[in-house]
Amino acid sequence: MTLTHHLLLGAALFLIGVFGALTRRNIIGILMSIELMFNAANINLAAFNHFLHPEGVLGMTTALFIITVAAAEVVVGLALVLAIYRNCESVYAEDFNLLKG
Amino acid sequence: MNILSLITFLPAAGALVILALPKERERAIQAAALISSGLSLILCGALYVLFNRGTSDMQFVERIPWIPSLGAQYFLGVDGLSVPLVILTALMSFVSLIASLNIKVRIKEYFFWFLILETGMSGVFAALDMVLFYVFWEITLVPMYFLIGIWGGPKKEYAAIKFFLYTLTGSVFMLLGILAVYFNTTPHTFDLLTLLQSHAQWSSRFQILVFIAFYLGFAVKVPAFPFHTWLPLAHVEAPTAVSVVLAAVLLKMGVYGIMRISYGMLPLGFSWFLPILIAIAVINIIYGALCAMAQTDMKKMVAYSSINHMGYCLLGIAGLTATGFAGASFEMINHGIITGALFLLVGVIYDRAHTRDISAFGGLAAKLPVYAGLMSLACFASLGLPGLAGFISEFLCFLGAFARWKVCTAVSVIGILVTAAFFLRMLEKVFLGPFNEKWSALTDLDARELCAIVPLAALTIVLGVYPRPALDLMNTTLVHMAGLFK
Amino acid sequence: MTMLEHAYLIALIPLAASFLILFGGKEDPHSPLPFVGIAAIGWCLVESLGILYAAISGAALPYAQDWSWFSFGMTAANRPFVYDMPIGVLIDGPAVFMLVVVTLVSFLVQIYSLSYMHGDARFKRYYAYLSFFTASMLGLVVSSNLLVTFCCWELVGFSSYILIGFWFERSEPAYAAKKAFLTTKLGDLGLYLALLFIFVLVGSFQIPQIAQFVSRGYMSTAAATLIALGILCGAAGKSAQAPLFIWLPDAMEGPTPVSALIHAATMVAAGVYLVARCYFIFTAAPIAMETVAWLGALTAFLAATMAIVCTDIKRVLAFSTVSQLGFMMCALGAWGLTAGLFHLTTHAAFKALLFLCAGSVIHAVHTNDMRQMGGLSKKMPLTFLTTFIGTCAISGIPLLSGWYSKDMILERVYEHDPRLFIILAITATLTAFYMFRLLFLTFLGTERDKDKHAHAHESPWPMTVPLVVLALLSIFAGALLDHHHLFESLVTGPVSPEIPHPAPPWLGWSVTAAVAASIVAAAKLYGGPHFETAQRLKAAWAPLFHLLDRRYYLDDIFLGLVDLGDRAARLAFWIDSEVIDAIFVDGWGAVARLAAKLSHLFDDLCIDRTVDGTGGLSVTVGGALRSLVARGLAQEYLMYAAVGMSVLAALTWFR
Amino acid sequence: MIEAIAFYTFAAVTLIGAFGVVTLRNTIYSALCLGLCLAGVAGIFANLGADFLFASQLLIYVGGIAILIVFAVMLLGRTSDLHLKQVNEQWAAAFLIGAVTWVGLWRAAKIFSHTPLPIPEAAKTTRAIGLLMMGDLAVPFEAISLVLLAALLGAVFFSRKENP
Repeated sequence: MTLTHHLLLGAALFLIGVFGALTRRNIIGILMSIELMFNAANINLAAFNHFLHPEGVLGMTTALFIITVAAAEVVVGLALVLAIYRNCESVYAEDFNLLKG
Repeated sequence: MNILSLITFLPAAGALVILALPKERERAIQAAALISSGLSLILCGALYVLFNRGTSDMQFVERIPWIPSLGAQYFLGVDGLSVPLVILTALMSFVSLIASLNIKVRIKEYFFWFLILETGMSGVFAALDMVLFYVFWEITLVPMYFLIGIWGGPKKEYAAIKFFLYTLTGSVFMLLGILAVYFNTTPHTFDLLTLLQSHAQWSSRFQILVFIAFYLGFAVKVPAFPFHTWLPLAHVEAPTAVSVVLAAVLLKMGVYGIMRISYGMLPLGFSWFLPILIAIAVINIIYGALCAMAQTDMKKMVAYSSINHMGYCLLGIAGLTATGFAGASFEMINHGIITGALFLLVGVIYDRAHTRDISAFGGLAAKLPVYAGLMSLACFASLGLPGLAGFISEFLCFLGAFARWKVCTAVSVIGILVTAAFFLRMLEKVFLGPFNEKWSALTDLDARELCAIVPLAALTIVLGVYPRPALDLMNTTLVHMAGLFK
Repeated sequence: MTMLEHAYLIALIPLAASFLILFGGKEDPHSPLPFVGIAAIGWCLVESLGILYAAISGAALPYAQDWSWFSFGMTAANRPFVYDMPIGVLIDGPAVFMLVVVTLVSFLVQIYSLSYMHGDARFKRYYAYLSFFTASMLGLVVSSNLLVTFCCWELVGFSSYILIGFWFERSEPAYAAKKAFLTTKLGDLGLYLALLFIFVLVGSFQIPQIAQFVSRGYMSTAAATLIALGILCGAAGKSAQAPLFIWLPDAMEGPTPVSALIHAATMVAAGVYLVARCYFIFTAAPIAMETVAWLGALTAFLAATMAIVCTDIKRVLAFSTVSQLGFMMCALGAWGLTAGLFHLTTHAAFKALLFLCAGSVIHAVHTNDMRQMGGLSKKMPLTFLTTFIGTCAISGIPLLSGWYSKDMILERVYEHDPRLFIILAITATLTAFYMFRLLFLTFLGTERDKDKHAHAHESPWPMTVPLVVLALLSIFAGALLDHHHLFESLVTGPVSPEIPHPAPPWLGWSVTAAVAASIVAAAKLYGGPHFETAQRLKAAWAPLFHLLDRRYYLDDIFLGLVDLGDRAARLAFWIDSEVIDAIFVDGWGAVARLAAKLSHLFDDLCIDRTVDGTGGLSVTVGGALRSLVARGLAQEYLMYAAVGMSVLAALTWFR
Repeated sequence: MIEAIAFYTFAAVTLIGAFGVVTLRNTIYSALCLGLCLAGVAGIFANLGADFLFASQLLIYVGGIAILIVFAVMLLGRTSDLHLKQVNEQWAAAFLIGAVTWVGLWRAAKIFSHTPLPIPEAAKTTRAIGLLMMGDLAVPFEAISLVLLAALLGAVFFSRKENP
């Protein structure tokens, strides 16, 4: 197994995440897709660490930080979804156009 | 944590406590301020007792690496030049805090800034590292800006911004000077004591340039002609207690800087500048006195008299003798005490009458005997009546300068006469003559005001009759300083 | 000997009394505190007499004792060290007599004031001030250190300030107090510089050390002259010599006992005393000596002429004081230390007497104007008698004290320079004239103001007893002190190097004859009820009278100087606020603002147009695009980002 | 050899899970697929010798986040939604973008194709990570903890009942 394999796995996972984020109507679905992208990044980090700097652990540690940030993100995201749902009775992204200037 | 750090940072600790207190609890805020500043003053008493008068070395030294990559240290220490000023700072801050108890608006912020100011001022006198010195120097600036700008008189914003810009401009030049000496010493260092020893490696031209940079920084603070115009304005607009601290301590930072850094570090630059310095001293003395004479506002008059008195300090320094240094150092202490008292007293009458116009009063001595007595005492001390604090120091300044500059000193003696003239005229117009019935509702001093003023008045008399306690603190150091350069 | 050893107490005890009176107890007409002051000064009197006795009975003089006061750094010969400033007492012959004079007059004046100031709202404070004055005056007398002398010198000036302005509710005393302080301060500047010079040269303020320095010839004549002239400046200010005497007549606004004590007997004599104390410097500087002599003579003459036209009883006495001080100065300048100090001593007695008599009169009639008096001799016989004695004494009637001292001075001055003698002789004649004029106008003739005359009465005993004591002294002091050459044996001055004009024996008697003639003239002019002759003379010499009345316009010159100072002050402030502040400070601000404006203009016209143009374009384009692509949907925006990402990824194809 | 098998197995699990997440109509199945996918990633980590990361991935992601999402879905899920389309109309464009990017990334990843897999060591990384976090990365570590705290507070704030 080479680094390329892992990178391609990461790329595939990332692109699936992107696809999901772009297409899912459900906000929770979008959140889940974003989690997929995080994991893709983590795979890349772990792989770089393993193949390029086997003596160090910096990549893994960074991955840990990402996991933490992801956890924070998902918590806040879900709280927001709950709040939105409570107000608008909807979980579909296209129902919200607050960003329209 | 040795005694100097405690003296310096106790007020800052008090400021943090005040920050934590809710702003409705005014009594607690005032108590916290008084206690922290009072503790600092008590420690200064200990400092006075423990200080070894027999050596010119730095004492109570505390040295901790601070920013190792720059070589900046947390380096405190005092010698005979700075220890009286540290004590003066604590004393005058405490007195000013007592006088500030009548502040009615935004008490929390006021005391917070005041205590930060005290920390900055003590730090300037105790710091022996250029970076630390500069930091403390700048720390004094910000609280002063707010204290004048928020609690000041009608033109407070203008006065505050003028004060700020003036001093900031000065300190920018000072920063340039600090960096210049840093990069021109091998090894690079901010250590003041090392820098004081390293003038041998600097050329004359370099010393002159650096001297000018430092001088600009200090001259604004002194304030030396022609950089003095911020002072009357700031004094007039500042609240009473801030005027007290401004005159009593902040001006001394400039003179201290000139004695410690300009003189000690850059002898060639100093000797090059000496003729100009003596001219500035003479101008300060006579011109300041004349300007004071033209005033109708008591506070502005006292402010200009500060310019006059700082001229005495510069004169003493320019004499380059131990006598002149003793005079200048002692004059700093005395001017702090006397002018502090004067500002407090002017503040008292302003609180009651809401005017400071000299010609608005008349015959107040009959109605306010205690006030009139204390005011006369302060005025006579300021005009140099023997037996009161101002005389000895003034005399030593003249004595120190006379050996080198006979004609200049003889000319500047006129300043004494003019000083006497405007103070006596003020006393006559305000306190003597027929009583102006308009002021029949005025009351004499209350307990708070007495608490603030009487200690200063007592010190004025004690130091005037028996100046040994103050002079003995500085003698060894100043003699050492005077012997540095031939 | 113990009296001498504790001589320092002589200054400290009144000082302590002064503070005790000032801070102890409330203002109260029945307060016992004034007696503290009297007791203190009484003790000092006893001590002074003890010292005098010790001196007469042969104690070693001068007696000196020093303590350490404070120390400061000093640089001498490029070598810095810590100098210890001593403070101490130095009792020599002049000091002994000065001590007795000061304590005696103070004591009597304090007793006199018990009655004179009775009922005043600030009775207690008055005594505190008096004690403070006495303390500083005694300090001046005994101090061995010229710096301490100068301190006390200033403090007596300060006491004079607060005592002249004692009735500060009226504006005249307040103004007079300020004028007195500032005028003497003007003279003090010279003294200040002299002190600086002395210390720079000698390195000490101790009088014995300076004397040694001079006597060994280390001090050049030029330096000695400068120093002596500086000291003379101070002395001229305090002792009211020309042209600085203008403050003394105004100082009469103070309470009369104060005038007697400060402005007649003691403080104004301090200048003479100081010159005597530093006599060794003067004798080393011939030019300074001549200046002293001529200044004294000039002052004596000018003041005497002014006294002739004055109608205020106290001002006549004030001018008389100035004139007599001129006598003393002149004597000192003519190498007559003994004569000058002798006159100082006797003058203190009869001038204090005269002032206290004037006070008694004023107390009775409540006016200073002699034109409203007259015929008081019947109402106040004792006052009249004592005034008469004082007048005779000052005029130099033989065998009274003034005769001895004035004779001595005239003789000494003649020996030095006959021209000075002529001036002084004329002055002595004038003295007798105006003093008897005063006597006639006040006590003899008709009562010109019936109302005031009716209310007049003899003063109570606390006022008359001092009068009697001083009158006795005025009669006998001269004879006593001249007895066996007592005064000369204690106060010996240096002898003039040469005596060009030996005094003829008829000298004294000729002056006495002139004095007698002037008394007759005064009787002729002012003895009658209407003074027609005097009025005619006045009309005939109107310009001269006007000149004398305006005090030779010296007051106007003084006011002109003050005005000049004010103008200078206003000019300085104008420069400060309109030039330095406006140009250097606010000017920079204006320049900076102008620069800011210019750059803002540039911004507006050039850069901003471009920016605005770009902005406007993007707004237009954006507006068009927005309706197309921006519908506010999050995923749509995400899509654009993803397109960007894919474009970036596609770039790798071309690598 | 065994590594290769493990890699392909885990990769397959991951990709299948991910595919499920983005395509399944029922959100609850999507969430479960997410769990599966995350577990696969954990396996990849284990295969790379990152033991602590593996444990963290299992504990936090699989055990925490995935479960949280399942709960959220169950809280919000409405059975009526099952008839609705779960994918919007830009799916074609998204697919195109994905394809283009994939080619680009593939070309980029080939740079590393010659790097062989070193012999996996049995080294434990936990200690090293701990030292790193308490040492050089102490400040980021503290910052992250603050972020977590802020997230916690934010979550509580947003989900309060009375919040508008």
